[in-house]
Amino acid sequence: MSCLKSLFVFLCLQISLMVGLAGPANAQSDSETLRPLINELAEGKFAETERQIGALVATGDPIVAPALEALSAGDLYVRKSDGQVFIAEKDGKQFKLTDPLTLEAQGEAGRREVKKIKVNNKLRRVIRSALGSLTLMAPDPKVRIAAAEAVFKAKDPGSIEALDTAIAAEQDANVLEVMQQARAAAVLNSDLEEAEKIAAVEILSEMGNREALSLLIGVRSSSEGAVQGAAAAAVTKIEKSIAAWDAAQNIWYGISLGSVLLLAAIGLAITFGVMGVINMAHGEMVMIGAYTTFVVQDLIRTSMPELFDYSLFIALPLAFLTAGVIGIAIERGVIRWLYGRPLETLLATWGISLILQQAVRSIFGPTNREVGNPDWMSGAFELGQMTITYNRMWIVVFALLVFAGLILVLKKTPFGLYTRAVTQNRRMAANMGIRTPWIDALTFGLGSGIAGIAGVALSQIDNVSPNLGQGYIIDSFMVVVFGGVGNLWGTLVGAMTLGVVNKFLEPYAGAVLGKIFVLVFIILFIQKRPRGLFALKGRAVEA
Amino acid sequence: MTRATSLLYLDGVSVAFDGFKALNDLSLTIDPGEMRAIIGPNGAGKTTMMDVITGKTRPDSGEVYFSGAIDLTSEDEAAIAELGIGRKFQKPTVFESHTVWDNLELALKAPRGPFSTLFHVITGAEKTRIENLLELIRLTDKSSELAANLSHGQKQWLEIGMLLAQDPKLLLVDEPAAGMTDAETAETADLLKDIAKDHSVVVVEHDMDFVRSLDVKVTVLHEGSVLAEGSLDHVSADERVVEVYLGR
Amino acid sequence: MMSSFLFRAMDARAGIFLALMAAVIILVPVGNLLVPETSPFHVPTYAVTLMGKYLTYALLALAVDLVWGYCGILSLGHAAFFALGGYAMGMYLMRQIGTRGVYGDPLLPDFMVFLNWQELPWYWYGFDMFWFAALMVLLVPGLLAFVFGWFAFRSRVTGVYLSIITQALTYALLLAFFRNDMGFGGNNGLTDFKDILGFDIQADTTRAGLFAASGLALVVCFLICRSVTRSKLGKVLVAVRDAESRTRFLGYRVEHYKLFVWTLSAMMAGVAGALYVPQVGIINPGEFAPANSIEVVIWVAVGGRATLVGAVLGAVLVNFAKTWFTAALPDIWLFALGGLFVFVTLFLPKGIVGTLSDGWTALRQRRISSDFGEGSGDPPSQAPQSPGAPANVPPPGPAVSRAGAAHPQPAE
Amino acid sequence: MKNTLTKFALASLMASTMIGGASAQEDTIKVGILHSLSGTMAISETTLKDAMLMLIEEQNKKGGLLGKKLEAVVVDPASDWPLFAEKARELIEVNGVDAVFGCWTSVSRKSVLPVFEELNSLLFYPVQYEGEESQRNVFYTGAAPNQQAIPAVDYLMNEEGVERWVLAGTDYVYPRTTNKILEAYLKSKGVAEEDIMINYTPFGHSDWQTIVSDIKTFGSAGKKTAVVSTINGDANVPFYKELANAGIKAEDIPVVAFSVGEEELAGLDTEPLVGHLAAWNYFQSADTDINAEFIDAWHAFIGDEDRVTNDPMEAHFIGFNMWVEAVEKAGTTDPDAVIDAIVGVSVPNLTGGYSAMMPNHHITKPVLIGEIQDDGQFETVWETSGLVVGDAWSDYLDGSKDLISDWRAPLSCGNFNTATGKCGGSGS
Repeated sequence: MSCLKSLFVFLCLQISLMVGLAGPANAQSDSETLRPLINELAEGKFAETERQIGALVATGDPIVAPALEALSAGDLYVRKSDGQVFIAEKDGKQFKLTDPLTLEAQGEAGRREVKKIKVNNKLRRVIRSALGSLTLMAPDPKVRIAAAEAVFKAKDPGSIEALDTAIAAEQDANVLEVMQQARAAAVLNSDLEEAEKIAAVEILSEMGNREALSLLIGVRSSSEGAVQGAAAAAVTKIEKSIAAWDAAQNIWYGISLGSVLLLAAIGLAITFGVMGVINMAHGEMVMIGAYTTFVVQDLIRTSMPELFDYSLFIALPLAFLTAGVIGIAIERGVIRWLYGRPLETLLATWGISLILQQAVRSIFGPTNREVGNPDWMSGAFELGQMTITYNRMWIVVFALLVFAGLILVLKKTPFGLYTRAVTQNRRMAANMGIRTPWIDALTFGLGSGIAGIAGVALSQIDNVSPNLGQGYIIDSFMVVVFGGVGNLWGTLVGAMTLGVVNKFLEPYAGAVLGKIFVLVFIILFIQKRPRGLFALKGRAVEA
Repeated sequence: MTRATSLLYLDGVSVAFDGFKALNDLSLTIDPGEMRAIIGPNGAGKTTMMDVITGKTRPDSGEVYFSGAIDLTSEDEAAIAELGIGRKFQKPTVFESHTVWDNLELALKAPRGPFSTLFHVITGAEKTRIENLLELIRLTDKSSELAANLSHGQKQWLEIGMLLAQDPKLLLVDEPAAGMTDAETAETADLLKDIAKDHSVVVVEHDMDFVRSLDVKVTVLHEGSVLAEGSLDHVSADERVVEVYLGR
Repeated sequence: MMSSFLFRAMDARAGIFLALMAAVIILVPVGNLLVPETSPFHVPTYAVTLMGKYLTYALLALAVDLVWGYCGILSLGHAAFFALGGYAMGMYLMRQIGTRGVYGDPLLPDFMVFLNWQELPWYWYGFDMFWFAALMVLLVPGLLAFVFGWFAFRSRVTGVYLSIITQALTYALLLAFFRNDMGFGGNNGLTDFKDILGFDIQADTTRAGLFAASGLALVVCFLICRSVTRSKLGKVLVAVRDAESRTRFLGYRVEHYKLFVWTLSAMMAGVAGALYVPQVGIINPGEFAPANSIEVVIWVAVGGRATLVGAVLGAVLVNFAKTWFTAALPDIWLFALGGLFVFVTLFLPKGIVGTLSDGWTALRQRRISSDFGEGSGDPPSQAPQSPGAPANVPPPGPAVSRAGAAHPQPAE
Repeated sequence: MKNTLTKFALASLMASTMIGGASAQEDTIKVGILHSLSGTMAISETTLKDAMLMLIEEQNKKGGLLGKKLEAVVVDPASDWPLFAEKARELIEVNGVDAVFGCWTSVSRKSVLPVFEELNSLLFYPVQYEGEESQRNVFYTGAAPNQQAIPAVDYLMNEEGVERWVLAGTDYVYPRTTNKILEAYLKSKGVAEEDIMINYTPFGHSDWQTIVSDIKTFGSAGKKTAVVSTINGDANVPFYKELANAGIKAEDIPVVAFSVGEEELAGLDTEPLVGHLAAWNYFQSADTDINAEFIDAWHAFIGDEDRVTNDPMEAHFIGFNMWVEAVEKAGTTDPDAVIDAIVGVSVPNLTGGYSAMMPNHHITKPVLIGEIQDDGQFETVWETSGLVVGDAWSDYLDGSKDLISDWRAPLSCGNFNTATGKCGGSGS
């Protein structure tokens, strides 16, 4: 959408430019001849609208682009009183109207005075390809690429001419490539001669991705002779390369799932792994982090929307603090009476988790809350034939950063030293003057705080609801135990192993069976190594 | 001094934990009926040696034989205990939520399977045996007391009593005098000497006075292998032993 | 031999419990069936099924207490055995429907008909016979527990590692039973039961009968648990709980003992599940949910670990609280329940029965010592302490923080 | 000893409270609300509880029913299926309610069915479901598969020219049945086996990377592809997030969902999802006066202008009004009288027409196909010209194509077999 918006802004500029060049009189006459066509858009059903769009595009005049663009985005309205069509933008209870051709402001209208012109997927598709042909010559290379991609998807032989003109004028190599691919797609859909088509197959074969494959499979079944042969060969080639990339893709998925597991489990690796508290309220700490993100985004949305892209950076410290403080409160209030009785911590933290869930439900309501992806976490990029989504990539990076940070804190700071001292020999540490109660509280706070910042990350890919924590608690315990209690590296390796194993099983066994196999794998693995992956060895201390 | 005639025979036993060599080519032989004291500084490998003999730790290499013919490295703890090797731990380990009487009853030589214990009814002979043991370890009036409520010394004695109840051929006793008063220590020494009359006993101890009062052959361990062997006077004259004990 | 085995189960406390259970088993059905509805002593059918359900939960809690309280195996997967027993019974009840299903298929249960199954899967054969189903109620959970325990205990998986893999077990079963391809009705499970052993499952008499059966099963299992825990085997179990490796060095094969009690407990859980299903009228994979297993542990902890009466009491009490809260405070009942758990942990660390029995013992001991003076010890076999009660539990109340106390801990 | 005493006291207390409840005086008409307020389903069901409270309040403002005030009895079955049965029994036996509005999942409905049958009470079930059921005491005010799934597929086939189909669902009975029906339907329309991909995922599935990539692959076979999603509530948010980020646009591979309504979209940024579809019998965007009133009343009741309305709320609206009308017609709340009176009752729905209770206890509804908009609402792009009658037994399944349901005398049968002419399914 944001990309559409920028396109829109560009179009406005471009058109005002054109208007400026062509002179006002010309523009005036243009808009006057086009206006009836535009107003017709408001009439009839989808089939008629499609025909009317066709008529507009047939004028070949880029001045109709903003109207089409607005129609596609659902911003084109008709005024009930006189049947005039406007681009309308909601402004409180009113609509701000803009003339679709001259782009001049035309005052306001009430909610009931205008009616939206309906649009569906099919129309959007038609508009997209129409806009594509219209904007192939735009000054911004990004727009030209978008246009070429739209033409590629449309595969309309009628656009070959426009493409040829555009290709002849194109300077940018990247844009040129896309345009040629678009042209190839259109050529294969046309009745041009065989040699042209074989050349087109060649271009698509070079392109080598799923879209090309999709086209070529179509060509293979619909054509004959040499073209069919070339298409078949290209299909085989692309399929082979995609199969190889699939393995890489699976590893990536595994790492990505593993990093989610790592994030979910890493706080538990502290509270449970290091401190020995069977912390059933861990999931709720994650949930608190996610809700903190929601609150931050909500405030930003209402008061300073321009900060939205930074919302996660604001949420991170707040989530750490909120969850950490709640963690410290839980430690001081309940858990400190239970050291040395880990099973009772299970009972008490289970109770706490029920209370926290219900508290969140009472405060924020039982339904999902919307946490948006900032721009830099939306979308995907292609790496070879792999699609990597930004949010997954940043989560992997973030999980590793959190892990590294935690290792640093525990290994390199006095606090970490004290923590290790207290967990290894509480009495000795106390005798050496370490204030063990405070270390306990802070360590628990650290574990909870890290769960909180995990919640910020997980809010980007999952529901933000009171049930959020429950979904992760079992997996988190599995990861910590699988990796070996008390060993952070074990948690890292455990999470990644389980993630990758799961993702390699999933294509063969399906999601449900895959998960069952992973659980069985954990059970069997623990038989082999009853103390987890990274068990501490040594002269066994007498039990 | 051969495997065939020995009661316990260790030859070339090595154990390493994460690169640390707890036992390093240890060889040791105990004859039937013998009482042996084993001394050595912390980390000399005394407890690991016990672990190897009782099946808790598997050696990386080396041979461990009992009664000349039974390979202990292929047996587990329960089987080794059934063969007749009893072990008393450094830290007294009794069943704290059981009474003194129950502790002894559990240790008493009897079939060890779940179903035999499920339908087990205590016999008169067993009762007599327990009463005798109670007297021996001086806990008759504490017999219905929970083991948790005993003093440290009493726990040590209870554990020795449990050891005897098993009626083992070989007793491994780890620091029996630790944490005891002087009077208790002397009594413990007497008790052990008593026991040694009809059992083989291996005593691991730090307390030199205690070892002296036992008056038996002494083996000195250092860094996982035998440093010296002989009477206490003999080994205390050994320069290396002096260095190990005093040099650090 | 057998008689002494059973005789062992009896003492004053067990006697009171049994008398009370007998009264409940007789009075509730009588109050439901014979007392007219207008009478204040009439027990509504609603209460009968509800209490019947509590009794099956109590039986489940008893099973968990046997392994956790006495042997230190913290199972976070006992709901799996409960559910398997329930499914075995559910399959019998499904087969009893016969042609009365909505599609009227004489062989296939409804859910198979509308998912186009052509024939009955092999594992559904035999469940039309009650004796077979009853056998499976014991065998399926028992066998699973045996196989699982055989591997886990031999590999010496202990403490929290064991707890987590029991959780993995029940979670895996949950996912497996969710799958419609498994042929157990998927998420909907088995429901729409018509009759059991020829009796209409909705009739008041059947309900009363099921209630009495649940009570009876609870009594029988209570006696079995009592005999087991008071036998020498029971002493070995407690020894394993408190000092596992010491027990090994005495020559006991700990894994065999654990396996025995684990399998026994799983079978009891299976029976509980089998009695539960006809009373609530449905069995579905939700019963496998890991949270359910955790809840059972909580019942036991609330009532008092390592006291059999405590397990029963805890299960009844927590479930009664749940029933009451969900109706009286539907919007905020989780606060109440969660608060209850935290309160019990902090202020009644030995659970209700444990705390009461401590007070009682202390009182009695003071009286004895004042009556007889020092030295008049009881015969050893009648120790004043309940044999299984864990020693060394810190005194109630958050007054002492006991770091690394010697309290027996299965989870190290 | 004390513990046993406590227990006894407890038992007697329990018995006495139950008796006390049952004999409460009858100056109000009680309505039970059986929706989960905690646990996994609270996310969907709590809204329905609030909607019911609103409807009851409004009815009381209008003077109640039969001269008496209505009183709502709310319990929390906590997303625990056996607890649903227990709570249903409690509502009917202890609280003495005259009708119950509740349940969301199929399993909760299955769990309470025997209770309603045994105690002869009324249940109004407001959620779209898999069909294959018709029970005398239950009124199904949500959509049956023929009121949702089949029109949606028709739309995609005719309007979008879809030739290849991904049927993705959560692994439970509603998606299984719906997909079975759709598969049979698609094949009857000449879709080849290899052009249908069926995929099931566990409840609450949150890692959709593999499946979204599979969909992408499946969609790149040169034919127009669409996804028919029966993915359940919670799993939808991560699914749509993954879909949006993977760049699957509605113009390329549209997703039509049967379990995604306004409420589910409230947890999502819908900008990247514009154009994906849902099939329901009601959208909040429906442009009618009665709907505007309903939305205003809802906002006033809940005190939040941002709360949305959705299809199951409308189902409760219709169901509740039908019950009210039937009770007035019968002059009593007696279940048998209401069951007889309610068939044929017709009340306004929120999309500008009337819905009627049919003899099979399902209702007539319009079917709407909507596209997701960037404001989290749906815009209707297609609707049936008339009302569709809910079909208890699907015509596309072997086991049920001969079955019909008619609870009017003299047939009074939920599974009458037209082939054998007998009540009681296909067998014997």
